[in-house]
Amino acid sequence: MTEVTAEHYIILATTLFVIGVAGVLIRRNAIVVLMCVELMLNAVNLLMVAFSSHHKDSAGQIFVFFIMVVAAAEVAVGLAILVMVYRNTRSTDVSLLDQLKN
Amino acid sequence: MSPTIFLTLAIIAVVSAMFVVFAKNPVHSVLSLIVTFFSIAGLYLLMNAQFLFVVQIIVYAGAIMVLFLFVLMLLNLSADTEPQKSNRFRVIASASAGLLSLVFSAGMVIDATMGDRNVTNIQEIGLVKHLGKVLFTDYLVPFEISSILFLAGMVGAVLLGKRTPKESKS
Amino acid sequence: MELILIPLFFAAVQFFVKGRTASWLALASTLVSLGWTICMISGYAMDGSTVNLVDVEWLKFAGIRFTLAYDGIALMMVLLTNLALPIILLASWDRNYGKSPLYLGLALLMQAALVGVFLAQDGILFYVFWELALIPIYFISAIWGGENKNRITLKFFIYTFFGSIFMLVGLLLWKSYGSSTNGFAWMSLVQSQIPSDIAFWAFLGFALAFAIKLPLFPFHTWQPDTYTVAPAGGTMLLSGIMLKMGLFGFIKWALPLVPHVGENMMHFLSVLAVIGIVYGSIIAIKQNDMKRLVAFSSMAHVGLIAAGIFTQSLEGLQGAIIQMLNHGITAIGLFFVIDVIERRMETRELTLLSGIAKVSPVFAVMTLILVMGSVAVPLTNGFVGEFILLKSVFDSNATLGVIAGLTIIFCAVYLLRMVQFSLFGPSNAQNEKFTPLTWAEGIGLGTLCFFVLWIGINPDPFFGLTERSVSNLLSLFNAIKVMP
Amino acid sequence: MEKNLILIPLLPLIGFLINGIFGKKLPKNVVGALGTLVVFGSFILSLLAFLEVRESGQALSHTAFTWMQIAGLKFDIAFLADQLSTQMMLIITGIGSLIHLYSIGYMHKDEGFYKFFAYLNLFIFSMLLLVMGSNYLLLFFGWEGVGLCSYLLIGFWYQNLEYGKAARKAFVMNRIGDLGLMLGLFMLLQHAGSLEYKEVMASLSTLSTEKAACIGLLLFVGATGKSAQIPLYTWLPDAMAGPTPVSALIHAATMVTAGIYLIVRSSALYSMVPEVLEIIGYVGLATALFAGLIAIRQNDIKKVLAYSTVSQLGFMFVALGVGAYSTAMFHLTTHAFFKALMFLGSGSVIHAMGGEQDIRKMGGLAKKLKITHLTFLVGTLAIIGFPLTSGFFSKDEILAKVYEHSPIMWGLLLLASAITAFYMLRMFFLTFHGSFRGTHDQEHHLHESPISMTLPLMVLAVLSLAGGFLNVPEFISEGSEHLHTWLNSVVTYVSGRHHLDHSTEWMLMGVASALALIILVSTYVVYVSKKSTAAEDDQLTGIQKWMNNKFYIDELYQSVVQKPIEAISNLGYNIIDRGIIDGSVNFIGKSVEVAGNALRRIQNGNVEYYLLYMVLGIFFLLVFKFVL
Repeated sequence: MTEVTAEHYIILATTLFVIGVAGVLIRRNAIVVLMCVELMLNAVNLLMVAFSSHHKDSAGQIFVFFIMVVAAAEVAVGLAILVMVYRNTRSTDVSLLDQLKN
Repeated sequence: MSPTIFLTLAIIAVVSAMFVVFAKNPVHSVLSLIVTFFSIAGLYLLMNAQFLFVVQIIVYAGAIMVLFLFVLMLLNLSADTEPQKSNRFRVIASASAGLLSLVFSAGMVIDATMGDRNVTNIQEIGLVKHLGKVLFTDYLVPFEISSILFLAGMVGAVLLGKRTPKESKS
Repeated sequence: MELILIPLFFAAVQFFVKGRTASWLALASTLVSLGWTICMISGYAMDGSTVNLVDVEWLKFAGIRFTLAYDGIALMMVLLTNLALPIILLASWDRNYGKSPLYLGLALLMQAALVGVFLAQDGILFYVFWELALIPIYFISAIWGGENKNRITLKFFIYTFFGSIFMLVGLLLWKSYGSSTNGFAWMSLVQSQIPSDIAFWAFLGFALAFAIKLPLFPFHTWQPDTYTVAPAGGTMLLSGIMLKMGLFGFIKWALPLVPHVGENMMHFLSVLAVIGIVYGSIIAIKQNDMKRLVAFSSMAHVGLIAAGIFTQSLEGLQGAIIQMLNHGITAIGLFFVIDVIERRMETRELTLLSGIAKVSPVFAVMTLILVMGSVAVPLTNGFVGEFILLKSVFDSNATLGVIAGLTIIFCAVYLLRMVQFSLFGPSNAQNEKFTPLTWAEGIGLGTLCFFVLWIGINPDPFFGLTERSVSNLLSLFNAIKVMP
Repeated sequence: MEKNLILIPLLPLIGFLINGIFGKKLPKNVVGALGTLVVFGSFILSLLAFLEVRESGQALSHTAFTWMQIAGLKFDIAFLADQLSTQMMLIITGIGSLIHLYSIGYMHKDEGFYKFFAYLNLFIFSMLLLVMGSNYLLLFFGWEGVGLCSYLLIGFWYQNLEYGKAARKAFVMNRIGDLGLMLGLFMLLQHAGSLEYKEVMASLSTLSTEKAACIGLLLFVGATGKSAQIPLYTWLPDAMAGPTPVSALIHAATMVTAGIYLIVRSSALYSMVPEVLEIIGYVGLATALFAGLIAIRQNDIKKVLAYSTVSQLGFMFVALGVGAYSTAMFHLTTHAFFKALMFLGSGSVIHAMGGEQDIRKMGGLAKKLKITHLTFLVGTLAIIGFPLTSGFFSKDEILAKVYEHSPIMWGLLLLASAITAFYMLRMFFLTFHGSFRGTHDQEHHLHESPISMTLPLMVLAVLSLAGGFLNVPEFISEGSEHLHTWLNSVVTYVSGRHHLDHSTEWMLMGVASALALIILVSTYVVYVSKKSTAAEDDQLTGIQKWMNNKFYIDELYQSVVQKPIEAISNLGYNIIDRGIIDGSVNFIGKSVEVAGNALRRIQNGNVEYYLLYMVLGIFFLLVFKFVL
């Protein structure tokens, strides 16, 4: 490997994304699930930056910035919800969240 | 030089990401996720995206992960409180994740029309000066709207976190 | 336009009032509407012309306009609606729901929607009003209904809604495959050309929606249950006015497609209608629940009206239109009578009733007049319509005419049985509960009886109102060019 | 007079409205007087109209208003008083006012007194519409109107379930006939484009024979319903549930003759198709015989009279069948006199007996009820055709006309008239002669009726005696066939019928009279001298039992028509409606529910499964995008 190409970044981002997906699916702890979501977001961010550099266009990086903004807000609200859930169920187990059933 | 750094950072990122998923203790997960974020920040630097490098470290590795850690401590969770999923579900989940990666790579192979594949690291678009200009000219409105989003998120978090009067009575 | 706005306004007012004030306001509103209708009729030239009320862009991108207009036929239907509403309110006057602003508001909303259906000149507008009319009646039945109300009203809702969706599909087919030049406007749709296979599906969509609403055999099974379970006011709205929407729809929206579809379809529908007549009549003979009995009888009567429409002759349509009015009056009257009995005796079972004529002769006389109207004794309104309808059916197909004619025999059998068991026979001890009629009941039933006799003795003005409109309509349909 | 024609039916209508609305508050005298006077007023007006028609020879007509106009068809409420209508009008209002008068006495204790008079007035109104209309539509109005009144009056004592049943039966059976009539009208309308008699008759020349036959038969179906002919006769005997004046007015004198009126009115049509007339004749003959046979074994005084009415109506239809329209009208008139008389007489008997109607419990009433007895005797003599009574002339004329047509039919009709003589005399003797067989209480209670009841009896008795001179046969006295001449201008006869010579007519008359006398004597011997009485029901055997049970026709109808329809009704409701149709509708609903239940497993509410599905969904989307 003499030079780092866009493909390398794609492979890395894909790997991270899939790891994130696997985490979301496998883990039951809502906090870890949330973390895995962050991981997925970062994978996408990485890809965006890579493409941005590749195309020499700053829009990609601007979008990454916005994604971070949204992610921060999401985490804040998500964790607040989690705390609420924990208060009600004494657990952060996502399998217990089956209230949608009825 | 740069391929070596890339490889090192990539391996650190993947391994620590795996650790995030497989660690029993959520605290360990948080810590390894921080490692991942740092390595991703390193990759940003490699692409000369200096502004995002800084933001990544401050917002993600700093603020967000601290928030996670904070909540973990607050709820006082430990490894053994988390029940394990059934093996069957784990297999199906892993399989579907694997299938997804397969499809991604397949897509990559089929749709590989990248042209010049170089990712140059000597350009100015990633610098604060440049991005700031773009942000405050072309993307001014989204930028302002994002501040409203933050406000909404803040209000939402406070509202959710507050105990309802009924609860506090009981 | 005012005809829609007045009820809507008063329906909104119902949010702010309660108790008797609400009832009085609602009644006043319906009376104003009625007065307005009469003014409109007296101002109408009787020459079959179409008078535009309002015509504005509504949804420009889809070519939908908000167009309301009336001709003689629409006026007749509006007259029926606005005549029926005050009586329906009077009928619910002494019921607990008669004081509920929610009920009154829903009834007025229904009135607005019904008037809209009859006045709409744009396909989509027609569809919107059509569906709008379904909502209030669903709530009326679901909130104040009797036993099993949830299951039955849900079935009713889904059944009719199911049909309506096909109507929408038919409308869209008609517009997109036809050569309509002005979007969904009725006149433009009628004059457009359309390939006959598409026309077939479009017609089927319309026919299904209307057939379910009527209801035409074999789409009728929602009807007896719903009529039985709905509160009296709801039943009257349903049988008195709402099913006329289906008949009206057939006349105005389905008949223009017939030239494209071919006469065989009409023949098939006529046979269904006639089967419905005999079937409904025969089933009615052994019913013991008065409401169910009248429901099946209504099915038979409506079958005859439908058969008249399917002849596509001037007589058939004229007879059908006058009979819609008549059926509205007698059906509302009979359900009114049943409600009067049920409220006092707390039952509708014929086997438990007896000799009410003894305790309330006035009530018995009014009931008898209404029954005679339904049985189609000459000099009552029912005869006028049935005579013309049977004649038109007989003229178009003698065999069907004879079979349809059986209705005059069966109708006598089941309705007289009802009269026999409830009014006549030895007076039993429970009849002490039969208190004299209240003023609301007296006025309501009295008005209905008056119309039964008036239309029976001098039907000519009523025919005059629609004659030219119907003949214009028919010549318009006859001028339709079919795609080769 | 022409303008005032509308007053004739309007007067009874006014009477109906006043009595119906205010009758409850008015004293009985006023109600009765009002009810009677309006009908009597109509009678006077009818008489005036009659005189005017007689004077001028022209029919009077008056159009009140247009009932409706539709699709080029015009229906008028228009009245016509020609020779035929005036004759009917006189019978209706004349006998009607007598019966009203009678009812004042008969009904005076009934709490529904005012209602009764209102109904009676309404009936007179409808009946006048029927005969005065100048078109078939108005005839149909009256036709159904009288049916309705008949329903109301038969079920007058509505608290009795059996009476109600009889009323319903009458209405429904009439309706079957009405359907036929209505369909006939549709065909006429199709052909002529109008229902006015004048225009219909004018258009007959272009009518094909098949169509004419069809129309003729359909109208006849209507006539069988109203005039109680086979197969629709069973309602009339049951209709005796109504108060007796009703039976006299509606079910003897007026309403049941509407069928004859209809056919005479359409004589031009029927004369085109002699085959249809033939059918009418045979139906009439069968009815005359059949009803007579049943009457022999009836013991209810009113039932005997009812079957006798059916039988006599049969006679009239036979006359129509042989094309002797004026003869039928003649018999209609005389029958109205003597049958109304006998019904009123039986009412007087029932009144005296305190409601008892079984002739086996009567006997020897002649001593206590002198006027009733005498007048009843007149009626009986008239119906059996005792020489020089009204029935003698009219029945004889029928027999003569039938002989002209077919001697076999004549023989059978003669048999029917012999049967008539037998059962009428049997009833008469059992009622008025011999010894009293009722309870002691009843015997004590026996009394002659008040003058308001006996006066009509006497008037009718005079008419029954003298009515025959309306139309004395030509071979007795030249130019005395008044009725025949009177009706000539409105009736169209079948062309090309030959006439009997006078000696044959004398012979026929002789045979009939001799037969009547023989039966008179023999029944006197059996029932008065030997004092035989009617056997109890359970002693009857064989054919007698069948006769007593009316040949089980009611039961037959019940098991062939009513029961199956009721069974279909139940079956249809429970199986077809609930089961098949609703079942299939519900099946669609159910299958959606089942599918929903199956799919619900997937929606188990657990977020992580949803995530998994999402991932799988994305996977398949991508496969779809990239691989396929």
